[in-house]
Amino acid sequence: MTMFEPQIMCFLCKWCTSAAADAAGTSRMHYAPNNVNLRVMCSSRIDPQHILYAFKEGADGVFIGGCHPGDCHYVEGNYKTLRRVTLFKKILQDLGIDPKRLRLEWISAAEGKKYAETMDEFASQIQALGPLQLKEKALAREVVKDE
Amino acid sequence: MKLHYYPGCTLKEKTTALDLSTREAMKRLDIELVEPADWTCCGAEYPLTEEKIVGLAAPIRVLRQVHQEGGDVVVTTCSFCYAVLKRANKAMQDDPLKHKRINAYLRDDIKIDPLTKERTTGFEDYNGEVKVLHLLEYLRDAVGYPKVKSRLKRDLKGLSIAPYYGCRLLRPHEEMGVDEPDEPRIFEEFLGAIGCTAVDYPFKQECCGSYLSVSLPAAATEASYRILRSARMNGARAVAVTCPLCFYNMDHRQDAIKEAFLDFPGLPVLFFSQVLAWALGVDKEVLGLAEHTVPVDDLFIENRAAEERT
Amino acid sequence: MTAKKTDKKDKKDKRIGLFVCHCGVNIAGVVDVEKVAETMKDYPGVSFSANYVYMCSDPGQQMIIDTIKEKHLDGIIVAACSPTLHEKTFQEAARLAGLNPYQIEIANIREQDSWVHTDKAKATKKAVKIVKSHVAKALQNESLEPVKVDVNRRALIIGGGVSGLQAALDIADHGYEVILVEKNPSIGGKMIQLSETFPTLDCSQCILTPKMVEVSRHPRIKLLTYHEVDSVSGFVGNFKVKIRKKPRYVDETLCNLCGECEKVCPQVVSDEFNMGLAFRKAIYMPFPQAIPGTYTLDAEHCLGLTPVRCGKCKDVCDKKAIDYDMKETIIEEEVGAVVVATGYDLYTMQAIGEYGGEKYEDVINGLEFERILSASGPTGGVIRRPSDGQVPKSIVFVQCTGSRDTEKHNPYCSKICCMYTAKHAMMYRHRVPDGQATVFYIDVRTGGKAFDEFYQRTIEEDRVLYIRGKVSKIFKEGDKLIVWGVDTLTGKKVEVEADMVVLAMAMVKADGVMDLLKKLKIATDIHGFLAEAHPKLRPVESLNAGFYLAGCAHGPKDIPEAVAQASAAAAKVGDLFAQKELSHDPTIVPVNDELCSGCGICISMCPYSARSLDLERGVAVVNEILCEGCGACAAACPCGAAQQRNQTDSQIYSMLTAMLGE
Amino acid sequence: MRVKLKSGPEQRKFIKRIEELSGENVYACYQCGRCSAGCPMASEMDILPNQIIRLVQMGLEDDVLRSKTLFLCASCFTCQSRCPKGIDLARVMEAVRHVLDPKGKDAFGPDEISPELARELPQQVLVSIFRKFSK
Repeated sequence: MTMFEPQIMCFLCKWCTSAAADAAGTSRMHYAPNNVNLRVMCSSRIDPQHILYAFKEGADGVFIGGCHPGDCHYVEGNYKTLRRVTLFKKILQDLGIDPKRLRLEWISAAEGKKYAETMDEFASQIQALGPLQLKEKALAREVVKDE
Repeated sequence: MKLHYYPGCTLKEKTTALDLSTREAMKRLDIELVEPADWTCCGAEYPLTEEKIVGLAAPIRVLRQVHQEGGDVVVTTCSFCYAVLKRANKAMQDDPLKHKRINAYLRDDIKIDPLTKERTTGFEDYNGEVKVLHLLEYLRDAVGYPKVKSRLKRDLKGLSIAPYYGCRLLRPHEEMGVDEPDEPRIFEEFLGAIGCTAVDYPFKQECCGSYLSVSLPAAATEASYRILRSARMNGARAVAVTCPLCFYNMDHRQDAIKEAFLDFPGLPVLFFSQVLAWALGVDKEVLGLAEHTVPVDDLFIENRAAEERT
Repeated sequence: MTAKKTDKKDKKDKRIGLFVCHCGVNIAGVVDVEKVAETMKDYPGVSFSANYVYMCSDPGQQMIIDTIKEKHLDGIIVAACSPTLHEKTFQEAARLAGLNPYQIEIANIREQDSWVHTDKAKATKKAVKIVKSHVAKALQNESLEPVKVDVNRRALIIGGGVSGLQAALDIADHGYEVILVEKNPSIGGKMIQLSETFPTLDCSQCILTPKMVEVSRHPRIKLLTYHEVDSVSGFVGNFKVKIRKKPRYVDETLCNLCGECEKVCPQVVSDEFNMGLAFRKAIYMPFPQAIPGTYTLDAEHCLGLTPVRCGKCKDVCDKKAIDYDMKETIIEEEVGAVVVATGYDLYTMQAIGEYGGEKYEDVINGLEFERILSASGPTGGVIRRPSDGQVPKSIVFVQCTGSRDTEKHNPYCSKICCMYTAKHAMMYRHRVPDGQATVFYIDVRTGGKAFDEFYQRTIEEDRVLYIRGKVSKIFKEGDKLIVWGVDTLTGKKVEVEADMVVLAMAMVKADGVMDLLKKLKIATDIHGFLAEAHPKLRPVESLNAGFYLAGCAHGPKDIPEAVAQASAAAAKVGDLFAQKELSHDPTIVPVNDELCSGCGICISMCPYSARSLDLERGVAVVNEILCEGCGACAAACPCGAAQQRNQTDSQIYSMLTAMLGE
Repeated sequence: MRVKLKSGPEQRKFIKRIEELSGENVYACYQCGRCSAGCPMASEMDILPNQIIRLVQMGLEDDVLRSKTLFLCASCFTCQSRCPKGIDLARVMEAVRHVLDPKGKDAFGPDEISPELARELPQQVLVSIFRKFSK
């Protein structure tokens, strides 16, 4: 039996966390290759619908990376993200998707190490949770059926 | 009209002057003071640690009784009672844990009807419904100074009195909220409204030594001396207080003060309610003047204006 | 002003080219680049797929250019290093081949793939996913042109203190026109009220008046004193300003400062310049070096602006400069940038009742003491206390008055009080050698050039007693002020008798300008000081494009800092004005009128006030110059009417499908 | 003698207890001393009010518990009303009194008041002082 390899969808803000992902690369820090990244200008660009869609399309975990509070390139976008994610975790719970499958972290451009460690940690967390079950996916599909 | 009034233990036993003069004064303002049935001591100290909250049971029991009797306001004169009742009441409004625990204690309280001796129990929760006001606050906010002025019978013009706030009336400001803790005006405005001259002096909200009066009398003597001296230096003929303990420290202790501080010639101490009652025309016999250590007779003269002129 | 969109092809017809870079072994050592190129060959939309050892090299770029031309590509993906490194390079190459730079996508398969993974198969698989997602995006990319707008190369400076003056001079010296608006009768601000300045003790007036004169004579500076900015509308590069001219009742071009009017004026009022420690007439000159040099009639205190009531000043004015019929007028100006240098106020002493500042004449604030120290002040520089004019034999200075108090006053450090208190104590000891100077402090902060040496000198040479503790109460007993404090170093509660007390009051926002700031929609912090666009990297720009910050309006600072910030703001204005036209990234978030319900949610999301509601049409509208393209509104829009250009929801969904869908 | 500061959980235990009981953040104090400057009883104290907080911050439990200051606080709240950091020091004092050995001697008990004095004193002061200073 092959080990379950989770798929992790990462939404990274251009200014901090994507830069941190680059920094991890520059420093050749190795981490599990379970993630794929989508770079946005600001974490506040991420609509909860995007997260749900990622789950629907097969992501077992969704990661959002933004700038530390107070450091947002767009003043306070990360606070908006925090509010949305906090609320959305409750909704995920109601949808039967474990809210632990969604993770928000503040990782600055200087924190390549934190990025690499977080990727490993999140991958093993999701691995422990197991694949997002079809039933869960079906639920998610229902919610975004018109997409 | 009827108004709930919580005298507190000291006023019933030792400091009847404050109680009597308050009742007489309020009668002149057409207000009959009613005590809540079956009241107990408030506990004198508001419990300051999170674990000693059982001390809230007594004051809340009193307030619940007022609420059950249909009262929405209770007035006090003693600053200690005022502080405990007001802070306990606020805790019932703001602190869900205290609310829960105290109501749990008091739910099984037993009430005995004084006539039928019937026992009832199973009380409803008290949620801080009653408004706790100091009489000074009640006069300012509910009665209003214009009404007080319209009832004045004696002219106190030229009588310089130093208002003494002490500690409990004003602080902690966040909970008491009567007036600014460092530049209070309520007492001055009250004295002004009844025709006196309020003396401004820097010690009006300094501590008189409070309960250290018992454990460390010398400290209370010195603290009280500083207040009296400052009031005198600024031209006061007397100090007016609201609290029986301040009164004790500044009046009953005055022999000790004079002994310890030879430069101090003495200064009368009055209750604010005595001055109010006098201004409203109450006879001086019912003001409890005999309770004073420092003679105050000189201050209660019928034709004060004429007297001052000579 | 809108972005030009060209060659809008349906995504089905788009021809995408893929170039996979080996980066030597950097990528190829882990990712099987040939396999990636091979796999992608038949991927929908991909018309060309190749790999090359160094895409960023000249031959690599040439290959891109040639292929775009040969294969008539509508978009390209370069799978290589992070876009922060070579996005511009490849955009330029594409541009040379005639392709719009917004049709270029960089797939990062180095920093975010080959460098961080070791498993070749997995890394290759991941590279394919990354590339696929960019193809999905590229198919829907629009060609965009930067948004362009003209710049009006004139600057408005609000505030004529040292910061405003410096900014005005710098911008004017860059060769641009400046309009300087000051609400008081003269420029000079707070600095002109100061006596000596720390740590060099040079006279404040002596160093500031030359600047004031220079401003008044500069051919490119239009000086408007006794004027107030009423409103600013428009956007960066194109502001319209309304300025209210307050009637001075004296024609400044005629007044020759003979002073006869002042002599006959019967109205004596408190003198603001001297902090109420002296008097002036209702017709007055704020101080002898005032600029412009003219009298001003203060209508509030004048007996009545009619000869029937008084008219004495008008009678004696030979130049016929006094005109009681002057009216308030509104002037309109057009500018491209605004420097806000509106200064600060001192925290009111009334707020701290226990210090008696309102009650006792001899409890004064630092600025009042500056006037007492000043040679041009009410006492001619002799230190005398306000109540009876006696020379105080003991002065207590109280630092942190109203500062660093999270509970009742201001939580922040006012920054300059440590230094000016040291200066006050030193000046006092110099002028009253037998006087006792006592300073109560919590911490002494002397982080500035030659600051600590100055502070040490105050203690060592001028023998000022510093007591570490905060004062609890100040009151009067007889003739003396009694200060109750503590020395936390010895654990002694102390009492000091003083003839005068100087309170180092906190610096706070200038109340008089808060309405203006609100009208200008300039962001402020929770204390009412101007907020900078970024605390580290954009410290002199406002969040609102085209507004720049200078001086204490932005927060407590000393003179050199205020001047440095003013010069920095001026340099930033210069940057703006040096551009032929403003160009702005077009990847903003426009509104689709047909979908917009006018709910206004996007407006509340925007930190730049770029969005507003068109009430007539009931839809949101976007100022494309102000929009920075963060996308917060797009995520919040319930109708999908707000879509970020080249990062639409549809593009994001396609990318997700491409990456995750097996 | 040099005082050796405790470290780790041991050091935090006392502070934690005081903070739990008082509901105040002891570390908010930046030692300006304003409480001591205005305290009406400070002249009688062996350790000033601000120093009590300092000792709590440092975890020097014994020094705090030994101090006479605990029984000189009149709970007049002058310190509370002026503290720039909003700490209610009267609560901290009460919390420290609370952690004193429950089996120890009363700091001030009923035996110390003569019957004559008891007759003269207002009731409130007796209730007050026993609530504050006895177990």
